[in-house]
Amino acid sequence: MTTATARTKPPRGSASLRHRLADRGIDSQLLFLVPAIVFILALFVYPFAYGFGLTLQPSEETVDRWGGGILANYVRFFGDAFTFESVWLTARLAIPAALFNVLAAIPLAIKLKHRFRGKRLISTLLVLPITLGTVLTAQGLLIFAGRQGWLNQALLNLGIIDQPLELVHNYIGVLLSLIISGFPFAFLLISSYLSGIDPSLDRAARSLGAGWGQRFFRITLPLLAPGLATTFILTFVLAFSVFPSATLVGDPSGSTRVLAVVAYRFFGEQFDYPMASTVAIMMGLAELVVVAIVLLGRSFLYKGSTGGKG
Amino acid sequence: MTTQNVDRRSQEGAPGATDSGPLSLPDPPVKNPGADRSPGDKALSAQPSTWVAWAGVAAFLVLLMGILVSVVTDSFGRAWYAQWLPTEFTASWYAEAWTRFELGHVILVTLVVAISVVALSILIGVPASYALARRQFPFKRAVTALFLLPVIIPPITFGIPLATVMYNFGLGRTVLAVILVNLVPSVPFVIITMTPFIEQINPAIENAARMSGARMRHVFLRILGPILVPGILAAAILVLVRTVGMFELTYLVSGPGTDTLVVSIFRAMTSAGGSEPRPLVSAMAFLYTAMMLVTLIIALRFVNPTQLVARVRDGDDE
Amino acid sequence: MTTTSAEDFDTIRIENLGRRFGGTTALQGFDLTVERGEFIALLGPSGCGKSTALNCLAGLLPLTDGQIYVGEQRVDVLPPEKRDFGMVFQSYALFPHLTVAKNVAFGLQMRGVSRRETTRRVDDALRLVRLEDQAGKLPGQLSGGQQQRVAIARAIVIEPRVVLMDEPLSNLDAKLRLEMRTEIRRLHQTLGLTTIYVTHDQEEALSLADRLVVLRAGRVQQIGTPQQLHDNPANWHVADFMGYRNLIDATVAGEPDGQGRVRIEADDLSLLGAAVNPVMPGDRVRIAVRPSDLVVHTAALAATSPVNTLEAQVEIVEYQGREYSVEVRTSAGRVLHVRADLAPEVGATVLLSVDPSRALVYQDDLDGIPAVDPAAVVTA
Amino acid sequence: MTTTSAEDFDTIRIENLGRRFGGTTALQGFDLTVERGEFIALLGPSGCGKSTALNCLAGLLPLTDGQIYVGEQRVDVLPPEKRDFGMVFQSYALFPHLTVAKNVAFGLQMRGVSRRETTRRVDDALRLVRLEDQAGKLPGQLSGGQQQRVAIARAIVIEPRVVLMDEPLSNLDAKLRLEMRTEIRRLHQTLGLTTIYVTHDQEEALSLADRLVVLRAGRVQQIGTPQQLHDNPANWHVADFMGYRNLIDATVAGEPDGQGRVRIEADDLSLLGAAVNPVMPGDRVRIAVRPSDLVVHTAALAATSPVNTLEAQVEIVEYQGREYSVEVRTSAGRVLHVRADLAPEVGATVLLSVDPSRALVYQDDLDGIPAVDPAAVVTA
Amino acid sequence: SAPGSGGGSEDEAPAEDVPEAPAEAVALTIFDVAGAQKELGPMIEKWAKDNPEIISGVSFESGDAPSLVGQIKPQVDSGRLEVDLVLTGNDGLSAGIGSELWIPLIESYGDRLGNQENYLEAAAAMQELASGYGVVLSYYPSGPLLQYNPEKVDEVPTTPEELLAWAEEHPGEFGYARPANSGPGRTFLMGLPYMLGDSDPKDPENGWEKTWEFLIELGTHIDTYPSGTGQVISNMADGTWTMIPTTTGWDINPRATGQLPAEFEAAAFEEFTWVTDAHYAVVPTGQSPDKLSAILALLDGILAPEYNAMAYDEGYFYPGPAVEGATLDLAPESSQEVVEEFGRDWYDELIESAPQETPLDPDKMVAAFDRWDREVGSQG
Ligand SMILES: Nc1ncnc2c1ncn2[C@@H]1O[C@H](COP(=O)(O)OP(=O)(O)OP(=O)(O)O)[C@@H](O)[C@H]1O
Ligand SMILES: Nc1ncnc2c1ncn2[C@@H]1O[C@H](COP(=O)(O)OP(=O)(O)OP(=O)(O)O)[C@@H](O)[C@H]1O
Ligand SMILES: [Mg+2]
Ligand SMILES: [Mg+2]
Repeated sequence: MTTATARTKPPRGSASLRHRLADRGIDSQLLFLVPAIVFILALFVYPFAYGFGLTLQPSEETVDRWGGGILANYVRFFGDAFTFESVWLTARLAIPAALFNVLAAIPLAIKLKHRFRGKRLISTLLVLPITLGTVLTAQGLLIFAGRQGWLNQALLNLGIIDQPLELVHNYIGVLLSLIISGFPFAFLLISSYLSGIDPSLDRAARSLGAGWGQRFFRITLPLLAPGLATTFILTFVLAFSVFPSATLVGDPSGSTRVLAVVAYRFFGEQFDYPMASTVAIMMGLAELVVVAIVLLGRSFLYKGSTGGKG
Repeated sequence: MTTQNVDRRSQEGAPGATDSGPLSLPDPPVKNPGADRSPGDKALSAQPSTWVAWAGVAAFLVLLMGILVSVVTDSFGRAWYAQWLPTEFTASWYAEAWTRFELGHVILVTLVVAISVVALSILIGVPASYALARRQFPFKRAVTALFLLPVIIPPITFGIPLATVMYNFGLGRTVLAVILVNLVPSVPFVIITMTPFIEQINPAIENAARMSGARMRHVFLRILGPILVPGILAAAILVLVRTVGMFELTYLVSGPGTDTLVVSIFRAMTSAGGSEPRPLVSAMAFLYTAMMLVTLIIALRFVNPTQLVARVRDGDDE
Repeated sequence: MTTTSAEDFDTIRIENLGRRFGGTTALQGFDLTVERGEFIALLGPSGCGKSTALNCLAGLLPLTDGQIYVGEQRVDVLPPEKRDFGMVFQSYALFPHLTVAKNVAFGLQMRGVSRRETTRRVDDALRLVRLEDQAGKLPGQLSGGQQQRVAIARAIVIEPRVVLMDEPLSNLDAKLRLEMRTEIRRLHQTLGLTTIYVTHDQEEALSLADRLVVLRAGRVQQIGTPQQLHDNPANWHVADFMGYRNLIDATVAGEPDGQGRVRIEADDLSLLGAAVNPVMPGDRVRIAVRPSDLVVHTAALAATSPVNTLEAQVEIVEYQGREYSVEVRTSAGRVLHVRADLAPEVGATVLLSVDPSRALVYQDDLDGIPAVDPAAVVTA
Repeated sequence: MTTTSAEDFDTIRIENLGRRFGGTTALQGFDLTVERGEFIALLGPSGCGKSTALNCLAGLLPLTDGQIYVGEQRVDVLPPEKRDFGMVFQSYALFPHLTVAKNVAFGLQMRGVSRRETTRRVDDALRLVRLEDQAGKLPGQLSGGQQQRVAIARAIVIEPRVVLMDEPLSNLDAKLRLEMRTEIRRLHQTLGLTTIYVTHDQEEALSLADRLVVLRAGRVQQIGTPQQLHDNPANWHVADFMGYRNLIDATVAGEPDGQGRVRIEADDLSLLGAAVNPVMPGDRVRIAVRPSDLVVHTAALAATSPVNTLEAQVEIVEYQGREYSVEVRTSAGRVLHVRADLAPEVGATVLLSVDPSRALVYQDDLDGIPAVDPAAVVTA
Repeated sequence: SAPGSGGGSEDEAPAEDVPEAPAEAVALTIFDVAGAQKELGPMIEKWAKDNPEIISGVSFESGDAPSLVGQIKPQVDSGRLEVDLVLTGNDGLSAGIGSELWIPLIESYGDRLGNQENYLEAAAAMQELASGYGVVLSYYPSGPLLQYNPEKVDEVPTTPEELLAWAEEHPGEFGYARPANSGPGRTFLMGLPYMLGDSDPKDPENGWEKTWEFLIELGTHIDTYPSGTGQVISNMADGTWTMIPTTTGWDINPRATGQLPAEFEAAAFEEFTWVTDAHYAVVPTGQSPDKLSAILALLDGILAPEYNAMAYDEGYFYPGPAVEGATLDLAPESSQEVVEEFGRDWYDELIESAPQETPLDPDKMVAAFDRWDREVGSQG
């Protein structure tokens, strides 16, 4: 037992040093973190810092045209409407896609909480698209939902439409692709959040006279909301960095010229790496802004235990 | 049962109250689907909200099946112009894809990469999630945020400098590089999914093991490991799916001989001067999907994917 | 608080209630008529169907058989939210995102009660359960007992026709349990509620209820007042559950006498008991005796030559405050539980006597219900 | 089963044990010497630091202060797995993926005991807790009581120097609790274990332990045998916890007499009581009386003119099997709890008498520990 | 494949250090970012087979031009070449020049590439664009031509104005891919200024007023601009579109492989200028002298007519060969058949008669693409 002078506010205890360190959370179990931290520092933080450094070394051409010294890339990002517009184009895709995925997954997750025949089949089918991959989804959308694809032909033959629907090579195509790849994810997450809510709460509400709408809006939804926020963030992140499908089924020159496409063009077509890094970093930043807003909103929600059976 | 009863049940009944109450028994199969409805509720199939939901599901599934079937059809077709079906059916695209792109080797690489990534990310990630789930320590929030970032930041943002670093270390175009870059989002992913999972395991169980004389190593190998298996499997599957499908990062460091399947397909689709014939790409895309499907079906035999967030006994599942 | 809505019926009739889960019968042929204002306790071991019965009454579980009438109205066809029953759940099931006051107000809002009226009634209810000060807190910030009281307030504030309670005290600690028991009794009396109360604690049931319903394996074993159940269990299962800890297998050795007394014998004992079911000499029977009905005569006292005795050796002595709980073993190795005011010495041989009217003699298995497999009824 | 490893010490000395969580002190200045073979119960209300003390002993929580010695060996510097203590957890904490037999065998395997020896000792342990038949089952397939017994078998099979039990019975139902209590007592005696047992149920503590340690807000209030605690609580908090349900605030009205008797007075009563702490006339005191020490004299019997009485009106009568628990209210609105063998009528006025030696008089707040806010100590 | 000696562009091996032939046969890794493997692959493989003492084997990998620098630069910077030879179009060539990735082959080792003497006139013009870094291996006059479905198009436009009118009449039936990602797309883009009579067809920023105006106008009748020629072919195949701009190779090859119906027709504008295209070979800096010598031998070797004639291929780069005398009859049988069946007899004549121009400088091209993206593509 040491009698070193106490510096911390509460009087230092008389227990052995090991206990006192353990009390501050420092003991051998922290070694578990070491591999992961080393790994993250080497393979994420270091390259990321390197990339950030790049943004501060604008190409001469950029400095000439946009000024701003070492910040020229940023000046250009905000000053060039053609580039900056992509922030809006990306958000316009990612936010509705994420919202749709979350909102559509809620009723389905609720319906699929009940038992019925074929439930397993339906849930499996809903989760199936995670195996498709962007390429097959894109390829399939082009073939199936193209102007002359089966879908349009069937609808035309049935007389439901008289003009082929424009479902690919535009905003809708990318949105569809984002829904196909994002929905299963949202569905899985929300299902598991939902099963974390104590079913007796619903029963309690029933016994107090609440109809299904009241139960849903006053009990289930508020308790699910933090989970919904998390799900939204995760699907939003997936949608925000959309790249292959924006090129393959979208209109990458126009309505689906998302940030990833722009970054990639600076990188691969104009060979302006600093600018490419800048766009990439601004892309991360724009995304973090949305994430932060959602998280802020979430902090106002109740997010304690939902009394699940876990 | 009286006839009255039969009448009544044909009129009402509904979902709700399907839960096994305080009993955690697995529910027996339902013989009569209406048996779990509360009185006064409509049958599940009779609620308008059900119809809306089912219509949505149907639309989704039609789209899904359409996509899948059209790609398969395309991959077996030749000279498919503006007709319902190709004029000619052939398996030659598969043969061509297989030899032209050395798909056997590509698939092998894909599997090696995917399995290594899964194994490594579990090995690195699970102990870290254990520490995060169980311990309070200085800078815990900062560390957690650090682990969160690679999942939130778009891969392209850190992928490019990461690739440069890889080349600088002479790792460019090696399988090792492909594995390493794929670990960047995978390790945090494992940490993020496993942390809540571990938090839900009663710490008393570990304490009980220690009180029985088990050192930390034994606690991990003999007690926590087996208990964590469902969670680890769920995380592993998702990592596997993500890795096999991860294009952005792999593409930046892979090369011939170390391309994964998805990168090969991409190269086939975007190779300059136009692209490979569409059916060829379709054939490759379908091979990819078939591979993923097989993996997933095998995996689903062992895990319930909804255990992703919460370790929930899905009592309603049969 | 007025109890207007409770005025509109005289009895609740439960007729032939039954519920099956797949192959297992959780509840069968449950008949009961509850008077308005009565306090009914459903009592039975884990897995006997108590919660099932309560959930069927509440409408949370569909019935397989039977009907429920409140007064002349048939309610089993109504969904739970239309039955106007209040329910207190074992796990409280408080809405974790709503404050105490809002939890309590929930039912009133569902009924479209005006804002002012709601505030007033919520305040009343919280005062009744003595939680005025906690109105603004979230349930997670309350102790178990406080949460329990919120759950009760929430159930009674809507002035339901019936309050259903499912083991409301089982999560509380001993002292709190005692206090809350009194509280529930008080509320029941003050508000003139009709209460149906589920518990597996016989003491709780005895002290609270006007009438007890003992269930076993989904079937009613006995319905009666606390006294009836305490003193005259209908079969040995009920006796076992009502605290007759000593169950002795024996054989009838003679004809019953005029008062229903009968001599029964086993390897190591020969006693006079009171036959509850008709028995014949030679029948295999089971004798049920409460520990407190087995009087201990230490060697010194044996001189008073008590009757209807057996001999045993003291094995374990537990102090219980005013008295001792003693475990003795007879020569044939049978373990018996006994109460004693003075601590006998461990290892000593004692004489136990029992009043023949307190040694109840039952047919071995009258009801033929197979025993429940305990492993199958583990609760979550 | 032999108890070799238990031979190597005579006492366990706990010196000045303390534990703080951030700002709150969960345990402070805990001193205790446990003899080998003793059964110690730690008793106290929820949040008083019982589990903290046990976990500190086990090594599962780091200490803030103090040392622990087993014999001459200092063990607080050892990690839990090296202390050779067995522990039974409130939630059982069985390994869900291992069969009963493997759960029990785990500790032996960790100690490198040979395979044959392991099998033998596991069999022995399972026989002891009467679970031979369940050896192959998984914990999830067992009932609560069976799980509890597995947990005990697992803790004792390693023949630990000390067995620590944290509210092992609190998850069981009333009947099972009673049975398991006997079981634990039996195992403790058969195996000659040294046991430290945490509970909040005073009845359990009284019946099981050789000595009790009563904790409140992290500090030891009293250590003593069951009798000492039952009859002579050291302060009114302990009294409250030991079942002295009637706590009456009053003022000392006279000097104590030779036997420590003193007259105390309040609005509605004037009684003789036994001063536990030295008191002076005019002191504010609190009188603690057990319900069973308040004798009820119905009007008819009042003729026997009992002494040391007070008058009250019957409010609630609860049947408790052999006797009645009665709630009465004095003229000043004070509620008292009383036991009665015969049910008094609700509303009747009764005379209550108490033996002056059973009315304990305490200084109002001797220990100065601020009362714990119950909402703040809800444990997960 | 092993890294070069040291690396970095400064310490280039002087010409005299590069041996005539490698010490032993080397294996080459060839990176194709222009789809050049189709027409160049077979001739390289054949030459390697014929000269086993110089080249032991070749392996191809493919990528796209945009990723070229990203892939090669790290290799060059780190001095570890994974790629020995790159086949590219103008875009990759100049991107690499900008990033100082290539060895100045002509400057340093031009004397070893004697067969360059025989370049066709247009091929020689293309070689000029290579600034001494790349070696032209194949060439074709490209376009712009039109391809259409004869069943649906009766009057084939012969001027850009007629094309505009046709597109206006058939909205959504004409289209082309984003020029940056598509050969035919960029040929169309670069061919327009000549046909429209713009002031400076080589200056997209200041000399293309009419072209930009025309494209914007045309764009109002175009639904989408796909991001690859492949999708353009699909659109034609499934009937979504009925007319596209094309090149000789893109007219012949898809019909030969069955991607498009053989009946589709092609047409040329009345007055137009071919915008030629070529495939180059470049070598990343840091290449070892041994390998370099083998590469130089290879490049010179395949510029011999009997090898270069293999560039006829399946009409993909029609005609293909870059040197005089590499006539169709020197090409493999299969090539001859394809050209026979799917070629157009009027091509050769048109190649003779119409003027030919080199494409834009790469930086001008990037500027043109950028402007197209901003003004044309973004309106789609
Ligand atoms: N959802 C269900 N599916 C299948 N069987 C069930 C279900 N709910 C209850 N049971 C069965 O019905 C029987 C009665 O269960 P119930 O919950 O009513 O018991 P209980 O008396 O409330 O027990 P406890 O005291 O443990 O709460 C049990 O045997 C149980 O196995
Ligand atoms: N991990 C912790 N962090 C902060 N405070 C804690 C922690 N664990 C316990 N405490 C506090 O320490 C005090 C004692 O807790 P402890 O768990 O020992 O109580 P207990 O007597 O076991 O209660 P119970 O009967 O409810 O189990 C409580 O006030 C509690 O709030
Ligand atoms: Mg129950
Ligand atoms: Mg505790």
